[in-house]
Amino acid sequence: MKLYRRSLWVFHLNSGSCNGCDIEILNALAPRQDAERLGVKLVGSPRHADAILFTGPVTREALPSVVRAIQAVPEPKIVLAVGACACGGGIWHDSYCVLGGIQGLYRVLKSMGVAPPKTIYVPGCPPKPEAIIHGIMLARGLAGQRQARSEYFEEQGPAVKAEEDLHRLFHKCFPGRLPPKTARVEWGVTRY
Amino acid sequence: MRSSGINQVRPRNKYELMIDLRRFGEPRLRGKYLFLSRIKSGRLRDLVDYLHWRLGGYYSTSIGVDERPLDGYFHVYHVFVLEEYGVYVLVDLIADPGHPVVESITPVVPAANWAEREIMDFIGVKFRGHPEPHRLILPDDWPENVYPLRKDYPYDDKLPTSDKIAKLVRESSPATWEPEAPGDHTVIPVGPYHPALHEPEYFELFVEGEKIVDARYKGFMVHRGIEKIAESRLSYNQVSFIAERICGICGFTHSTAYCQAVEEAAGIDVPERAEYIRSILLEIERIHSHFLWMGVAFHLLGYDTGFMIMWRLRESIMDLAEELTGSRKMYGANIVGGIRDKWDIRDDKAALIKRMLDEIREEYLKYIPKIISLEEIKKRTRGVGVLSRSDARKYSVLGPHARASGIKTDVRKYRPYAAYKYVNVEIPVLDDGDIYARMIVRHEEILASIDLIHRLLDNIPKTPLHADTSYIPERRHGIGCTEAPRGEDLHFVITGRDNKLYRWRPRAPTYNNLLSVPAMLRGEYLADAPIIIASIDPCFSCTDHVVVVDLRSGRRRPLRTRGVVGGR
Amino acid sequence: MTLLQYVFLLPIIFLSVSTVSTFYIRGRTASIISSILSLAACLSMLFLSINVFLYSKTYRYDFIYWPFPSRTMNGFAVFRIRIDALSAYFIFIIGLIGAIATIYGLKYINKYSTEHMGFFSLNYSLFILSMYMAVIVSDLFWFIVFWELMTLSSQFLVSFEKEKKRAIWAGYKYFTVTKIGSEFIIIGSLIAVFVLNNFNTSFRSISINAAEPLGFITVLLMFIGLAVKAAVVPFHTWLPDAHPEAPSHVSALLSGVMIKIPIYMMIRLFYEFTAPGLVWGIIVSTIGAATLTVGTMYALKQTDSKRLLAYHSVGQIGYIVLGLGASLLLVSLKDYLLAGVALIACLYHLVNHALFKSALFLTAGSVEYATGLRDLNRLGGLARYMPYTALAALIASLSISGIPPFNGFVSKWLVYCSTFLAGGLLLVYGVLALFISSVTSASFIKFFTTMFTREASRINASGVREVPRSMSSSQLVLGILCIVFGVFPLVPLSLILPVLGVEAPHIYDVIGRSVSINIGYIGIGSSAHFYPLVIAVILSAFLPLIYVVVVKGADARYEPWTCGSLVEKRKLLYPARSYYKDFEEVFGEIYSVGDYFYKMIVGIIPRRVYSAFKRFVGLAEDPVVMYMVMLAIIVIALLVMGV
Amino acid sequence: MVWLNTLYGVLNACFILLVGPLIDGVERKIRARLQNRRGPSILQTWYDLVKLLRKPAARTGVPSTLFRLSVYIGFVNLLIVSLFIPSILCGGMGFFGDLILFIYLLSSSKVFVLIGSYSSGSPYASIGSTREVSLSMASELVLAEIIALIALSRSSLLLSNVFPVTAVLRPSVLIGLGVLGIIVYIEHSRLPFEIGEAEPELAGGYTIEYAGRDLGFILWSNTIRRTLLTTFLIDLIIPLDVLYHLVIYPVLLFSIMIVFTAIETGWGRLRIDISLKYVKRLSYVMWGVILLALIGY
Amino acid sequence: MNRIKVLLENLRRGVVTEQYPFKPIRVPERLRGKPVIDPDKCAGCGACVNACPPNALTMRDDKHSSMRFIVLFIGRCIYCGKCEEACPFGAIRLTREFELAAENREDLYQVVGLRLYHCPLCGEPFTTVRLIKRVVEALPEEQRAAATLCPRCRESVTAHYRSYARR
Repeated sequence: MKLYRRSLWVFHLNSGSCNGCDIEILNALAPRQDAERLGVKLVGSPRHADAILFTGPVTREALPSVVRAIQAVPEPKIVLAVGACACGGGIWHDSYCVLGGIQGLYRVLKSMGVAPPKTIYVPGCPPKPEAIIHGIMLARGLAGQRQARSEYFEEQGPAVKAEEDLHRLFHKCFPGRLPPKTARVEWGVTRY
Repeated sequence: MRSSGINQVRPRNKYELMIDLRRFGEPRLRGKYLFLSRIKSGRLRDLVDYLHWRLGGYYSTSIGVDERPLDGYFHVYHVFVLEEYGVYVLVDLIADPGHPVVESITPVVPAANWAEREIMDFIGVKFRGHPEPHRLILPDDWPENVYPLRKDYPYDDKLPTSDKIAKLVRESSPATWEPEAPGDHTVIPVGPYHPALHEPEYFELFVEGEKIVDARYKGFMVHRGIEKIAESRLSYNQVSFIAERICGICGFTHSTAYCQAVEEAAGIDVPERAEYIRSILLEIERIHSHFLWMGVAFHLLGYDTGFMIMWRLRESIMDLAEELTGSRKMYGANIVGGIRDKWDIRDDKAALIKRMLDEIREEYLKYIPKIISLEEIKKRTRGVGVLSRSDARKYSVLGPHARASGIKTDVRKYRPYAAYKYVNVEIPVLDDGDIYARMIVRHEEILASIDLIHRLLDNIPKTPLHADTSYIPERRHGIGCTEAPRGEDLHFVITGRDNKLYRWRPRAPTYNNLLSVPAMLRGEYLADAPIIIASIDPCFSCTDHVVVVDLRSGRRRPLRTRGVVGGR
Repeated sequence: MTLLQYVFLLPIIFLSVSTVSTFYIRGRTASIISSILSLAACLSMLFLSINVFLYSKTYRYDFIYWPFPSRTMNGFAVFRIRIDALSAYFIFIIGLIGAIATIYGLKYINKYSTEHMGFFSLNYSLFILSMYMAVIVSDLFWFIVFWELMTLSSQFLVSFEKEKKRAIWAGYKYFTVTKIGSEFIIIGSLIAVFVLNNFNTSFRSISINAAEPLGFITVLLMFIGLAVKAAVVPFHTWLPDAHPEAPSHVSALLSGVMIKIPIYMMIRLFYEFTAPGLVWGIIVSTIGAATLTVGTMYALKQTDSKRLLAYHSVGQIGYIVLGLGASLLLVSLKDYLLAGVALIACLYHLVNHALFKSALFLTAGSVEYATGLRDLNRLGGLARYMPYTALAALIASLSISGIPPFNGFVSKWLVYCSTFLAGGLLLVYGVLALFISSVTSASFIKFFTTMFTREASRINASGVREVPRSMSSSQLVLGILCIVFGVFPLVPLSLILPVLGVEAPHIYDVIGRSVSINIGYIGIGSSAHFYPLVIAVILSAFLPLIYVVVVKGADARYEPWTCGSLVEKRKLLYPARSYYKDFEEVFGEIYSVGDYFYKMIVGIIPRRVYSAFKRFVGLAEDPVVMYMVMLAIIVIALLVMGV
Repeated sequence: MVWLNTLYGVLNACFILLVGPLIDGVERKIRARLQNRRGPSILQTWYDLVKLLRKPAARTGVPSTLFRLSVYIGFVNLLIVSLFIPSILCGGMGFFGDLILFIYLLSSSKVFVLIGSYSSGSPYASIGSTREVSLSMASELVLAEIIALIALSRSSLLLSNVFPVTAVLRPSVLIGLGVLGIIVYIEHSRLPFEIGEAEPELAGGYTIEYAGRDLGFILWSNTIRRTLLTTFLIDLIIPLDVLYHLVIYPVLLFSIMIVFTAIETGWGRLRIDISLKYVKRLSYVMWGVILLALIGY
Repeated sequence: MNRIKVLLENLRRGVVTEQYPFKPIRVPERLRGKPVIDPDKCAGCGACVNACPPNALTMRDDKHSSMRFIVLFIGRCIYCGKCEEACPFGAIRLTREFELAAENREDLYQVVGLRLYHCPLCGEPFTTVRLIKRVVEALPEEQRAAATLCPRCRESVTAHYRSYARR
């Protein structure tokens, strides 16, 4: 956002996190990684805030207060989902009383008719203060994104050829007579 | 209720204790655990009274287990710690699934109030005679007879978030004519997102002018269903990672306690080098946590320079941790049976630790004596938020909070675990119980920890890093206790089949200290509320599953602290 | 010329007609008649006073009613009326506030039940008549008669709501305390007339030499009598009980005008009857400083809206008396310019106080009219339902706390100019006055914010509606007057300077020569051009900017932020009682001293008198008997003096 | 002559408007350096202000127009003060009695902002504003005593007459200046007395409900108020002529601000009742000084 | 007096802040950063999927396009290093990279798609071609043929022959 290139005031919103990430946010303000030199200041009231540092996997109990807090921040706002719990729900992403991070929250917001704000994901458990600062600079458009989706698909040709060799190898050893099909045996190892 | 008349001579050791307990039920002794099952009808409360009040043991916690797949019953274990005999007494009550009702022990031991209500929430066992049989932890709109910790309940079953929550957010109560009730003070919500508290806990302060008339702690859920996930999806070693993420500050204490519990249950003896490394990392974490607390305390007193100094020192501790374990906070070194291979502390690392610790101590001693003697720090902390020794015992507070009020409790000294067996630990104890005393206790503990690490590093033995944990027997009970930076941390484990736990329950120290906060807040200035709340160094993600009653829906009566805490 | 000459009779005619008529008519019609007639009287008073100022005329009329000349009686035989600049100034105040209060009262009175309405309207017009007569008569004896009449009628106005126990008790207390006060005046005037001026009671002839002991005693007695009525510190306890109980437009008149009449007499006493001396300057300014401190500090603690305003009346009277005392002191020190400034400050604050205090009482009354509540702890969020009342209350609150563009500031500024430069004792009083002005602003922040802002209110706000048009318009007129008097000091100063000429000619010569007519240009030796107008111009220059920035910016509406907790709104209200608790604890010495005096003096004396009075309760209840007793006293006094 | 003075006044006002946030930036830099941090750039406060002024504001509270209007009226009051206080240029729209108007406008700008914050309805804003009003009442007593002392020693209420009060070197005047220094420190709401806006306790105190443009104007008027108070202190010391004002005034202004910041980083926050007691002790000192001055020293 | 000593001490200590976004910072060699799957080494065996506590690594067999997708979602990863220990081929490794901020969720994924191997007898796709190739190469000569079958077919085939042997 151009408006926040020089100064960004940040509000810390903890929706049930283990406060590992909350301490790293404060570390970003500590002398070693002084965020104030980049114009970042932690403010106490959401009215003063431009961006929300969102941590925690949004537990069911915290939902009303979280929704009320997000609505309390005035409009041109950015949400930084800090930490594994916020980005993807962390270890307890599929627990019965957790909404699974920021995506779960946005589903509730959509059902309430509120448009989800612009979001930056900062993974890490807990993310280093430098990673948080990199996220903030990315949000303000001052730093490039070092992370990209990478996909690798094995070429079909050699794989199919290798499969035929193996089939030929098998047919070479066990020619012709094939045993009748037996009942399907359920293997014990559960796999999720 | 005291059972009088049994003027029998006190049992001298655990074997005599076992024989003595035969009058209440069938005792079975295995190592440090004395199981008491098939309690004679009507003798439960006498037993609890005998254990808790007469033998000088103290009630630790209660655990509800759904053992229907094993023996077709719900089990409720009440855990009593008898340090004198060095034994954990587990009172095992059985409730049949058809009509799950068990007699409550809260009238005798008020501290059991919450643990029993948690069992009601999660297992569905009703407690006859319980003073406040209301829901404790589960959110407001949780359906009535759905009990998450039962085996038949799928762990990832997502209940739809009812529109009630959306209404809760939008609803603004109309201004209704209500005459001003006498007790009608202004309510100042030191709420979930108050800048003084970086965790979502929630205190309601009743204020008259600038003075706090009354304070009420309303449970704010950081409940993430850890126990259910551990039972259903994670294997033994994976649970130690979720244990570490119960709390971002004292994570390693939790994973160590968990691993010790499983090792106790399975009878694995951990090689000495692993125990030494565990103790070293525990002490590093204690220093880190105390530095953090000091910084936050100075910030709340308005002295930001102190906050910056403390957190600058803390950075070097976190760099040290990063060198040793690869991550600033989540060390991830623990697996059942010892330490993971890559986390070994070889000689170059030992030299690095010593050098860094000396640097930190020298710099720390340059600042702290001056800061503590500052005039306005003294004026804002001396005599503020006082917790007398009798109150401390009444609310059974733990850790530095108790040591500042004159109670000598420390798991490292009185029930040594890991490498504390081989090293003696001296603990600072003060009597005047105000915030200043807590600050001094934590200051002393930092220095004591630094010496402790030096001594541990000097005589670290050369043994393999972890024991063989291929076979873990089924259905064994185990209790692991450690001294977290905030107090005694207790994990109860029942081992299960197929490399998975059957039941796991962590109990964190903060929920004992938490009870004393409303008592300390009463009568103080509003400006001192944040520093008083922070003085017990609350870590609410630790207490996620045992957290106090929520007031919002009429159904749940507000927790009147006076009512709950009789007890020791 | 002939008809104009008798215009001063007009108000008397109107008011006496309405008094007589309401003897017979009962109920709603009586109140309407008396309101219309007193409105007409007030307007004619206004016309009269403006007549005096513009054409600098003085009316003089002697009415002889006792034909037989006798040595002792010649003083009493003549009923002298003389309207000069000073009395015209007070007539202006009575007329202005009387008119507005009567307009306000038209609709306001319907709130009350009609069974005592006749008696109320009778007293109402009698009250205004007695004030008017007290001011224009230039005869000491007749002044006392109308003074008593004023006290009597206002007592019945105060205890109008018969069913409220407090109102009756307040009425009794008010009457007993002021009755004792008027005893002092009677004795003082007797000595003055008989001993010093051989039976000549006309103002012009009285001259008391304050140096000799007997003269000093008479002045002292007269001063004490006046001080009791002006609610000065040691005798102020009746005001905070009496004014809140009266209906709002009456209490506006009471604190706006009635407690000014003693100031009128004090000015006459100190400037005409005796030469302003150093001793009296010190005494009066000390009492003024004490009044403003005690009055305002106690006002800080109140949580009842009208009681808070009453205590502030005591405080503001302190400013006026301080101004008067300072002028006396400075005249005796021959520093005529500063003395002039002090006197102007006293008179200017007089009219200002009349304006904003009656505006405040009227707004408090309309809040009570709409919600029936006076307790600040439970009020809140009324600005949404009563915008005009809120605007008037805001303007009045800001002007009483002396915020620059409003009128309170100019008169306080004049007080400071005179006291700070005088040095010595006055400097200390000036410091106290400046500090107390910030205490006033703090307590009026509490008054305004608890009543009109902060939505989380505890009252059933849904049923509240804006007060009828006549009531809200009268409040707004007062508000506008506050602004006009603040931004253009020329208007009131042109009223005050003729007074200076009449009362203190030697001060006027000094003031007149060194400073042009609009005193705003007081520039002792430098090209000063302080002019509240300058500030107003600057403010108005920025108003378009403010309009563009504020009103235009249509922004989303938010709920107040309660840290995300779901506390119900009603519990969030920060009640009035806990506003300045810390400040009261730290600056608590004043209260402890006050409590001691309160317990010692006030507790004992009124209880004893009250019990005595209770014994005659049957008697006192019946109005006819009261008048008989009054006439008897007067006749006896006449006989004694006559013979 | 009048037009020249008005021109000087306007130039003075512009100087104070521009230099206010700059000084705040310098302060933040020094506070960071004292806490081993690199600290933001000098213009950081300007960047914040520009960002805030471009953001839309939030309407809340019952008379939401009053809630928002009071901020701007408070700002304009301070602007008026800067017109007649000689800062960079030694002239200004002075007039008789503006010494008192100076005190009144400072306190009235605070009154307006506090009325606005009260009307926002949040309990934090109410408590923050109550503390702010109590503290300003107490410090106003001491300010009144200082004004009396100045008026007594220079026997005039006109700023241009009064200003180089050091021309009259008397012990009472010197002590008065010392006490004025302390009171200016308190009126800056510096740390031991920064109670109205206590960040950790009241989440922003009386500014909790303001957002965007309103918050920008509040912060701006805070910086201007600080500069004005320091200018008043400096003008009492240096004589009123061009050279002094053009050269020595800015240097003195920045040095005083730096000294204040250094003191501020060393302090924690006092509670409201402790600070009120402290200010009351200060007022007793001033009563003694006035007595001293009255006697003749 | 102590106040001033503390400030002087701070001044003597000087500035500690690092120029992070403008100059890179020192990263310890043991730092557990972002896990990266090396596509060539990965055989799609799923051992890491089993070992990952927060289910950051998930496996999806797409029968239609007969491809097996190993999906690594960095957002949910807790950087514990269990997958690195579990992988038999050392395909997944924790790098020392920690600047992982991303604007949209898609950038946090790493997908490795491997071709599924169909059992010669019943034609059921049960594992990846690469894995079978590596297993077959590792086995001695005579057992290789049996390894190419899906577990069900292999079991019925061996049972069939074993009955012959007994007979």
